[in-house]
Amino acid sequence: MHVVIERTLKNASSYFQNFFLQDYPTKGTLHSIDPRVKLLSTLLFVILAVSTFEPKKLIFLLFSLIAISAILGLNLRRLFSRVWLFSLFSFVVVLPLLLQDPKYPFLFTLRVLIALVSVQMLIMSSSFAEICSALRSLKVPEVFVQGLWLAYRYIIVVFQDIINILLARESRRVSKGSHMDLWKRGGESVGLFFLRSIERAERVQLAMASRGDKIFGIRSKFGILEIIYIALSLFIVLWCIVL
Amino acid sequence: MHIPDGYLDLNIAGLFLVLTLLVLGYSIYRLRGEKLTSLFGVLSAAIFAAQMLNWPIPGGTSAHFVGGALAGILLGPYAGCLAMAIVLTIQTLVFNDGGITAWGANVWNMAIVDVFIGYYVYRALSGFNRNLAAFIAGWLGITVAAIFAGIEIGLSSSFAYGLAVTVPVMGTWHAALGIIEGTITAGVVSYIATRRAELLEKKEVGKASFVLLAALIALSPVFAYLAESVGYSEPLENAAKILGLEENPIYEGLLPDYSIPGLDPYAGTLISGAVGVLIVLALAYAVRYARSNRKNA
Amino acid sequence: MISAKGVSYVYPDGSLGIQDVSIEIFKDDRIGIIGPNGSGKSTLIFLLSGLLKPTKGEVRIFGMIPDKKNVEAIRRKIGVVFQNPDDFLFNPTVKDELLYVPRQLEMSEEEMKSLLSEYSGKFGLDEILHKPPFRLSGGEKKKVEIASVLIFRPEIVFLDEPTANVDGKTRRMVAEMMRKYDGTVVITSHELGIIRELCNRVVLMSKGRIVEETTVENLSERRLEEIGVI
Amino acid sequence: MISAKGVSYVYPDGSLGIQDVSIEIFKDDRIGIIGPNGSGKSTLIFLLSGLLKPTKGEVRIFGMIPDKKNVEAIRRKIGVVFQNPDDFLFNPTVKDELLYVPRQLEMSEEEMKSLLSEYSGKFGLDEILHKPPFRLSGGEKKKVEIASVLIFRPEIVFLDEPTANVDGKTRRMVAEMMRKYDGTVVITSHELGIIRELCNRVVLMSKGRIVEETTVENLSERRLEEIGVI
Ligand SMILES: Nc1ncnc2c1ncn2[C@@H]1O[C@H](COP(=O)(O)OP(=O)(O)OP(=O)(O)O)[C@@H](O)[C@H]1O
Ligand SMILES: Nc1ncnc2c1ncn2[C@@H]1O[C@H](COP(=O)(O)OP(=O)(O)OP(=O)(O)O)[C@@H](O)[C@H]1O
Ligand SMILES: [Mg+2]
Ligand SMILES: [Mg+2]
Repeated sequence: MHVVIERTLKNASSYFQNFFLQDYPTKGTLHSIDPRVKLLSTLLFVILAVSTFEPKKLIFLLFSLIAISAILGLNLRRLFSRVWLFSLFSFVVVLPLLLQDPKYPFLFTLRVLIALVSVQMLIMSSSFAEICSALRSLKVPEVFVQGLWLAYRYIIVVFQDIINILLARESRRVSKGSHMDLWKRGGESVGLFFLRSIERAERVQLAMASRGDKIFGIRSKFGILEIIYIALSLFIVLWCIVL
Repeated sequence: MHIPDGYLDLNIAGLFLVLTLLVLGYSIYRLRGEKLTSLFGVLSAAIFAAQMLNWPIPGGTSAHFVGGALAGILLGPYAGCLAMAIVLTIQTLVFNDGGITAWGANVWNMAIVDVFIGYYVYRALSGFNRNLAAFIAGWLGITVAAIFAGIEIGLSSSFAYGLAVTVPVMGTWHAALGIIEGTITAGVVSYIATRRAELLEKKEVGKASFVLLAALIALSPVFAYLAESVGYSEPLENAAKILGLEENPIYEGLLPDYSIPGLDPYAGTLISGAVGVLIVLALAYAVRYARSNRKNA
Repeated sequence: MISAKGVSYVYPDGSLGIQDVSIEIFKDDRIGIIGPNGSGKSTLIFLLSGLLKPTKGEVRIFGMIPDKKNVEAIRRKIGVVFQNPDDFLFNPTVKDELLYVPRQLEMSEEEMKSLLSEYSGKFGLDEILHKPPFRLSGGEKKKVEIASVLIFRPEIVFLDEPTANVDGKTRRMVAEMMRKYDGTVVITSHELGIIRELCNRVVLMSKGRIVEETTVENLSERRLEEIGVI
Repeated sequence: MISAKGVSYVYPDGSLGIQDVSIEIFKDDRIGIIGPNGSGKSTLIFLLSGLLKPTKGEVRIFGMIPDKKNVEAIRRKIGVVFQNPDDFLFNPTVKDELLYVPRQLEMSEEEMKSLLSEYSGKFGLDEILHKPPFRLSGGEKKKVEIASVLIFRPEIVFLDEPTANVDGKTRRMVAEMMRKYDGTVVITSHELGIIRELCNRVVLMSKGRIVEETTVENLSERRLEEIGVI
């Protein structure tokens, strides 16, 4: 039993860790746009999506966003793989309403889907450090951004630690153990891991102290590229209104 | 319990954003000059991981471990609230779990309601029995938070279920799940209390803040009800009306002389939609062109 | 006892661990694995001990391909000292760490007690037996790690950088124990001294491949310098 | 530049880190700290660099007692290479790791670029610049750690076991860099070779105390053996 749990845990940790770290080397056009601009236009697109139930506007939005993603260098396959689950999720939630209004579940899901795509356009084209520094330059309080950065790094470290510890347990597991053991030792292992992580984090914090923990601003690069992208976003808003 | 984009009406989302910013801002003000501890970081990471296991519930959003009460007990209400808000922000900005427009409501439920209820329940009962106090704090925190989520989506007209469905669905699911949440909360608290008791030392929090917060939390559903009853209509249509554009102007503007009989409004919409997409394409290519110029420079 | 044939390992993120490696380990061998940083020594150890599954090729341990059924039997006979003790130690106290395997083997209380006092004495751990292993100095952690592998006397021991961070006295003691060890020993180390002292066969690695297999006597300085070991 | 007077440090769980230690570090010193496992070397480094606050006694850095106001100025001048790189590396990629301090110092893009290519070239990190630092081999981690400290050229560098887990070529390169280093260098190592090569002053520690301070030439083998270093 605990072998199964450990294996599941290991797979899940690797999955999340990969999720956090992927997309670093690829650089499309969208990647080089100032993250502040991307953040704000994403917000705009999401608000558009959630403020209407009109099919024509929703379809126009969806087409536009997918076209932009494709032209500006996002991998559509990966984009889809990141949005389908949550969309399906929403569809399941409202599915019982199909009988009252057959259109509603589809339109509702479409809104959710468009919002997800908009947010993915930001996430898939910006590193978390860039997002943090964008938030900082948009006057989000420093503690908050610092906390975001701190938590983000610990999440990565904690997942790696889980993977390492599970391998270590495997290397010295010479008998299968019983279910009783799982209950007796399971809780303690979790607690111990937590404590260990805290103390490890205390050492990492020393390292951060020794190297400074200022959030560095990523230099703003406001240019023609950003201006055209803003124009593009505003055009979409306008068209959504008049359509 | 994360509310995605598209579930909330914008006026309700806006109301909770304002309330959340008020409380979060006050918490940050109270934390000024303090360094974020490593417990803060690790707890955020742990809660983040625990929240990833979530599944959809028809008539509500999703059910999962929350951890707000735990954060409140271990970090105190202000840092706990900040930690939870940070976890929720990362979930929005990395996993896209929880919507951007619903950020205010999500933080309100899981980072404010859950944390403050957890903290105060624990404080009130811990003199009596520490483990039981932590259990009740965890259970009550998640249940009430879920009820708030139910109220928010139930009041929203975008989400076609009414309060009569959403509140019971969210409430009962999480009251059941809350037993696990309570057990874990109690387990972690008692473990920490025996191994690193100094981490549990907490400063007192003033009575005035408590009363104010309790009042805000208790009144927020009323505000939400009022906001919704002011009347909700689609903002985009409103904007179009204000600009006097509701009569398919593009179609007429673009094709003024095409009064071909049989070209119905559907085709018109189709054409204007296609034109819009074409312009979007052109602009997107312009962006790409500008990028290649920047690279060469 | 262990044989690898055409084994490659690619990490989940696509990094190459080792590539097309074949090697055979016989009973009572003393093998030293040498190579510059990142040449795949630790990866090879994980593969040979059955902790990682090759992405290509085949590793047979005691003639078996490790699977769910035989894994415990294999684990009992193989000890692995990880390069970084922080990745290895997970028990609440040093004592639990040392007794982790003996307890699973259901040894008697007396046997465990005598083992504990023998190994904790040898490695000088008496004073820290009740501390959690993550609150030790770097070298103390490594000592606890080595002790908790040797304590169950595996037939094959893999030691990944056993001398990193440990003091001279402990180093001598470990070298002494390994020389007398009644079993097979595989060591990686950047300190060539210990390899020369203990091993007869030496495997040279570079960029994920085995580039040479010789005896200690035939190790050529030129070759070592060429691949960046010295 | 740094002076410690009667400094003790007790860890939160009550373990003794160091006890009643006094030492003075002068400009351009090359100091080696030697002692068996658990004798308090790493603890001493944390105290001297101002990262831990003594539980008793006083540490002055550039004449100041580190506090909130002067801490940034102090940090900029002191570099610390931790014994365990896993405690040290926390950025998403090796490149971010190397540029972590330069970015905070708001260097210009060109300057950073040239620093990056210089150090990543020297330490052979070009191929792993885009990997997350915790997915590296043990020695690669240590190399990244050393490079990301030396890259901002601190006035004082503390190196805790710089040669553990690194290959011979890197070891030579680091020794070479430290010998030519324009600043103060403090090293702990269980490998006496590097201390002999680089240092003039040597501090011997045992059980949390400094038991002797001499020059490299006067290091007595007998003494070293007595406290368990060799
Ligand atoms: N967890 C991991 N994920 C991805 N790549 C890894 C991981 N661990 C190691 N690698 C890569 O695999 C290769 C081999 O690493 P390995 O740890 O086997 O080297 P090594 O010979 O043990 O080096 P060292 O002497 O530094 O310990 C290296 O290029 C390294 O970057
Ligand atoms: N986090 C900690 N909590 C409690 N005790 C600790 C902690 N870290 C180290 N110690 C103890 O403090 C003492 C000094 O440790 P320190 O790490 O300074 O030794 P060291 O000389 O660096 O040893 P090594 O050569 O093994 O690196 C040891 O007895 C150790 O057990
Ligand atoms: Mg290795
Ligand atoms: Mg040390």
